[in-house]
Amino acid sequence: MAILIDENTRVLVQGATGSVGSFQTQIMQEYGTKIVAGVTPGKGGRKLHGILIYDLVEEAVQGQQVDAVISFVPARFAKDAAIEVIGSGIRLLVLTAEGIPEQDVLIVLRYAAIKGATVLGPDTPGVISPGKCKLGVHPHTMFMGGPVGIVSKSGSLSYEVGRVLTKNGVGQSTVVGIGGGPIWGLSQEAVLEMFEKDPETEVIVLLGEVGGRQEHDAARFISQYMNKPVIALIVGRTAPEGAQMGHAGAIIEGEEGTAASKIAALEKAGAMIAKSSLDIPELIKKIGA
Amino acid sequence: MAILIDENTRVLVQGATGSVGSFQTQIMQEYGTKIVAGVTPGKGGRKLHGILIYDLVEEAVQGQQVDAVISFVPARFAKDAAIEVIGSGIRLLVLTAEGIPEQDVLIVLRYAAIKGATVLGPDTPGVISPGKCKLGVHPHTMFMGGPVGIVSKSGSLSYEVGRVLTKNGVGQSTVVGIGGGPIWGLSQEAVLEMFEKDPETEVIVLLGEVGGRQEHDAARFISQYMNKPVIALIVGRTAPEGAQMGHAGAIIEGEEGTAASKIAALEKAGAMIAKSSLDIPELIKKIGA
Amino acid sequence: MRLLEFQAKRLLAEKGISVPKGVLITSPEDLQRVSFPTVLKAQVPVGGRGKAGVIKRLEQAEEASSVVYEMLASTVKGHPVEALMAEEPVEVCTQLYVAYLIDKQVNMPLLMVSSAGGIDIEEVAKRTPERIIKKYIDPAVGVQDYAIRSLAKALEIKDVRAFADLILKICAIFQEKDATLIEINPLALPPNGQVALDAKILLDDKAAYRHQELFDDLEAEQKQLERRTKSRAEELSEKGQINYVPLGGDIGMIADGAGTGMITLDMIHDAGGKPANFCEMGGMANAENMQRTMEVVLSNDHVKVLIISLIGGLTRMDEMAEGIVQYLKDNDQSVPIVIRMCGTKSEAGIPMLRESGVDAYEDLATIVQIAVEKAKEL
Amino acid sequence: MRLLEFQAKRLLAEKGISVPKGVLITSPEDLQRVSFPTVLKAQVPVGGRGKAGVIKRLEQAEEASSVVYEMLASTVKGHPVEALMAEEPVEVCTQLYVAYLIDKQVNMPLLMVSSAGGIDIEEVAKRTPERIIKKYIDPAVGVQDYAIRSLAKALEIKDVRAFADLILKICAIFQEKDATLIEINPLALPPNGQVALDAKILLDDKAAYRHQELFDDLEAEQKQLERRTKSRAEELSEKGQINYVPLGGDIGMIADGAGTGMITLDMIHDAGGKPANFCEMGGMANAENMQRTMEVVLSNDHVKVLIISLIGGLTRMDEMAEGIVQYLKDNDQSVPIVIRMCGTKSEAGIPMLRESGVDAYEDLATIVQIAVEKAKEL
Repeated sequence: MAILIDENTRVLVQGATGSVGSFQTQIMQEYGTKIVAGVTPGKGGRKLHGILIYDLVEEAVQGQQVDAVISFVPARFAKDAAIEVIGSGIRLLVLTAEGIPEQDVLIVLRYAAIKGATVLGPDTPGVISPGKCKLGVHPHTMFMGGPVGIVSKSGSLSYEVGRVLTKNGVGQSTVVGIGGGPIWGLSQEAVLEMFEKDPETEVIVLLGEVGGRQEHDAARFISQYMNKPVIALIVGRTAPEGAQMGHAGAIIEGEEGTAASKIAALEKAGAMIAKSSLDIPELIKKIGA
Repeated sequence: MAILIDENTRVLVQGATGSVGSFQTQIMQEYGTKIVAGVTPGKGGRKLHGILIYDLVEEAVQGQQVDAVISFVPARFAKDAAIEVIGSGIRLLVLTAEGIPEQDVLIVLRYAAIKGATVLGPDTPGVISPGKCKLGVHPHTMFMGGPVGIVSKSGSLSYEVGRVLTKNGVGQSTVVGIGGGPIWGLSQEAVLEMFEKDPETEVIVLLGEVGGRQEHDAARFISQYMNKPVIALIVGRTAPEGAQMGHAGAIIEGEEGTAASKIAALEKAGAMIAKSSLDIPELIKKIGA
Repeated sequence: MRLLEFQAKRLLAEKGISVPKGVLITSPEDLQRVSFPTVLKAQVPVGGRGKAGVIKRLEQAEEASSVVYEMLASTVKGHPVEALMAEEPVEVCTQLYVAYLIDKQVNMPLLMVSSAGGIDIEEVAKRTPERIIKKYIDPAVGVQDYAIRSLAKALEIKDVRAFADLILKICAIFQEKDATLIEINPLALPPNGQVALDAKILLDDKAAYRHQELFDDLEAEQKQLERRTKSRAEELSEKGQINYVPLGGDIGMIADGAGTGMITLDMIHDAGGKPANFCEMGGMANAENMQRTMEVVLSNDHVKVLIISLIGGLTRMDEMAEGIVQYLKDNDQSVPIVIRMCGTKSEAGIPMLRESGVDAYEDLATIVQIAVEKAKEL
Repeated sequence: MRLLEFQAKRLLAEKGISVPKGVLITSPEDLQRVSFPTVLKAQVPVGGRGKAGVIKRLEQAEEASSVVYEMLASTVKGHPVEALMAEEPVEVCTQLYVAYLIDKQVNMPLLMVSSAGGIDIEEVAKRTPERIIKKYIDPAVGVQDYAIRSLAKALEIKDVRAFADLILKICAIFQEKDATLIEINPLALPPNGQVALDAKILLDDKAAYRHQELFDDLEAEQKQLERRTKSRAEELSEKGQINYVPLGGDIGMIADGAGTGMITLDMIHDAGGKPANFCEMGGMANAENMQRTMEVVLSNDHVKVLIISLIGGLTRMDEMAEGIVQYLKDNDQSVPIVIRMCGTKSEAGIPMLRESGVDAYEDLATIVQIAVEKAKEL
């Protein structure tokens, strides 16, 4: 399998009946994702794109296997919904909501750690394993199967890179958006570790941005534990110091937050540095993957 | 090794400088228990019976291995002290205090579960592996090494039985007091499982009492999973219904709480039933252990 | 500590949970403040009041006085009725059962509800356990909205917000006051909104120090309603200093542990004797407490022989011996005392006893036999 | 939301944490309520005020008026000083640093203290990190006494009870108000007891709905102290509807994601162009918001070309196209617009654009090149 998901992953959609949830559910289904049920409190018993909607997760998991949940539940209700998923024993939760209060996110992540569940996000586009399974909102025509693993804070940046790779005939094993932050469930480092172990992944593209310290952790991991080649692109190189560019994670935090320090650390760790998405296909060809 | 502890177990005493803690520390040392440090807030730097006292557990574990803690901390401060131990990564905590508020006990046990620590108690005399290690307050001259594992709610009842066995030349592998309840960390069932796996234990003596439902869980476990012979003694047979006899655990709770229902369940599960401690040596001889 | 119904309802009302309007009645004069129809409910700390006939609806004031007299003269399961609540009747459509408690098998707080609330809930639990719905609340994250929605759905509750509000308030009281049980049974549903018709609350005595004022007030209130004076044993028991249970026989019993105490009773019984009491000193065992305990047990005139069954672990036998010797010195004592002493510091304790002329045995079976024989002789 | 110093101290004081007595000064007249000596402190939402010279001790009333005038006319790191606090001086023996925050590397709340409090704490952290002491607080059990005792010991604090009380209060404020940072630096120690001499509090905007009144009041207060009117872009940014950062160049930029926005800026820069702004619509991207965003970005007269860089995932390109078309219909627009559109529903969006005469490209490099060339031409 690819990392996190594959063609057998059985998916529950939480918040399936809202306008975004409903639209994305249909697209995921069309892509081939095995969506087995939906949950929206108060809408139990309805059908949506042929799947049954339940009021509660405990009802949806009764009598059927559920491997992963993608949640389109709005930020205000996201904590309760996430704890409901984790408490039910499901092992993977993709949390798309943006704007969940930070203390809520902390509690969700602590509970996930206690119960051994993996949370992707919040504020994530999700994860796609091209041709196998899509658990997210990606514009999937920009992706195709192949040997490159992508991990990105930014959803849109992963689309940019996927698009360029695919146009150049380079496919992807799994594309993971860890989310816009400022708090992350699965980290860049954790995803790198999965890719390192994944037999279907030969090269990893790490997409970072100005702000936060994750890229430094990633650099440490690369230098200490990784054998597979890593190509890194850090955007926001030209952002003025102190500017907050979108993701809350992109606040400049001391020296470790600057793009320059991240690029330096990753380069020192042995990663190849791309200046823009356009450089990446060529770098991959150089590696010979 | 025996279960839970053995001759190599390195022990920290929490609340070591109080009158009970100090007295019992000395006795445990004399017995041969490897006591490596003590902790009492505000008393850091002193020495007691040759061991160094620290203010904090984090100081005591620095630079030395600690396998287990026995806590003589009074009930009011027991929760904080227990969380301190569990948070420091120590895997076994013997909680002797009686009268810890129930919600405090719940939090301690939940945290222990999260961190993978084992809590014996509260309100427990501890555990003794005769001739190897004593992590408790047992009158140890009543015990000697041998093939019988004892698990008991009541400390004093385990002494009664140990005394009779030893007098009859039958030794014990490990004697575990799970505590007076009404809330227990390690359960009878969990201790039975350990004894079943322990090569040094050939027969198990289960000492229960009126009240609570643990003995029914134990009976289910015996009938489903145990190959070793179990002898059960349930005291409080002659207690009038509704009377609370000491341990809060000994409140009659519906039909499952009565001694009669427990005896019936254990007998059905294949345990031999003793009417008093005096019967036990003979039952063991019958088994031929 | 078990609260009386009106105390429990007051705790609920303070948090904003609806309860019927009520007046506390300790004499027929209090009826002046009551409007009719009304429901009179005996305030005793036991269940089964409906079946015991101490909950009565009165339509008018006329016969009220004599009913109050009668109820105040009655006794329920050994508890004399000292006070009544006169409550406004509430129209009941549906009766729910709602409880929050600690489940000691899994060591988690538990929300437990049923749509079959009312006096038969125990029967429901036995015969149709599927009608009792449970939700464990992980203390690591607390009670969550989805758990409440799940219960509301099972109960077919329309106004989920109001129900959630109620549940969150119950959980808050539970935590803030160190309760071990909060039970509302029945909880009446609309047209009257949610009203707690009856309530049972147990507070954790072990946490009393965190709520001293509340505990003191509740206890004072309960005492004031009890005309009967308590025995010394009951008082000491309530303070947690000894654990004394009267049993009606003639052999007094003191133990330094619950287990050893219970096996001693079983052995007395098996040998044909009749225990006068169960009494253990638990973790509080010291010389002073031993003295006080002997005082209490021997204040029972029916006691012909006293067994003291000691097997020291945490308890020190030198301290026990000191207490026994001191008691014998201070009291002109005629009841024969049979002592078993072994364990921690018994090598010091036994000589102390011998020095003051008291014998001590090591074997439990021996003292039980001696005591039972003596009791038969006397 | 970053609170001004006096707002932060008010939150602390409401919980019972000691702060110096102070008077808010917005004009020299307010000095009448001030007793001397006093310490004047500019109320601006940035650090480094001491070094910027906007914290001044005044011994007497004489020169006070002119100092106040001067300070109110000054600007700190781009923030005009609109208000001062005049505080009673506090005798300082020891200055501690105390902070409670969310550590986003380990996803746990963190208590962080140092005995080297004061304006140089960042230097301390850099040069002698061992002087910064950290304790993670597991949300599953909350802050425990032993953690506080550990910190108190490291700080050589004598009155551990008072320190524990302070820490527990800070943690309570943090949780109750959805703070993301509470920092007291310095915390002055006896002889004056513990006094929070300076305080910084960040509240979580994402949790504003849980504390609407508090947030509204704090915001109104901050607005009242700002004479300068805000731009439309700032207003929309504050409401979280767009994320707009002015950058001073001449190429306007709108993106539907932060990452795609940043790479667009980097590419403009690498191609020799100068971005006028960063602007992304985030999760709020819909037709209406696109219209409003174009309005904001184009209200900057320096913009010669506008790049719209769209790569729809969650964002739907049909909705984006609708917004762009509507904007062009409603406005007499002369600035050339270069659009990149691909992704979700672009098969619907691109024809909509073409229909109203706007071209759309698929390639980011292409539009960057076109825009940079156009900007140079114009």
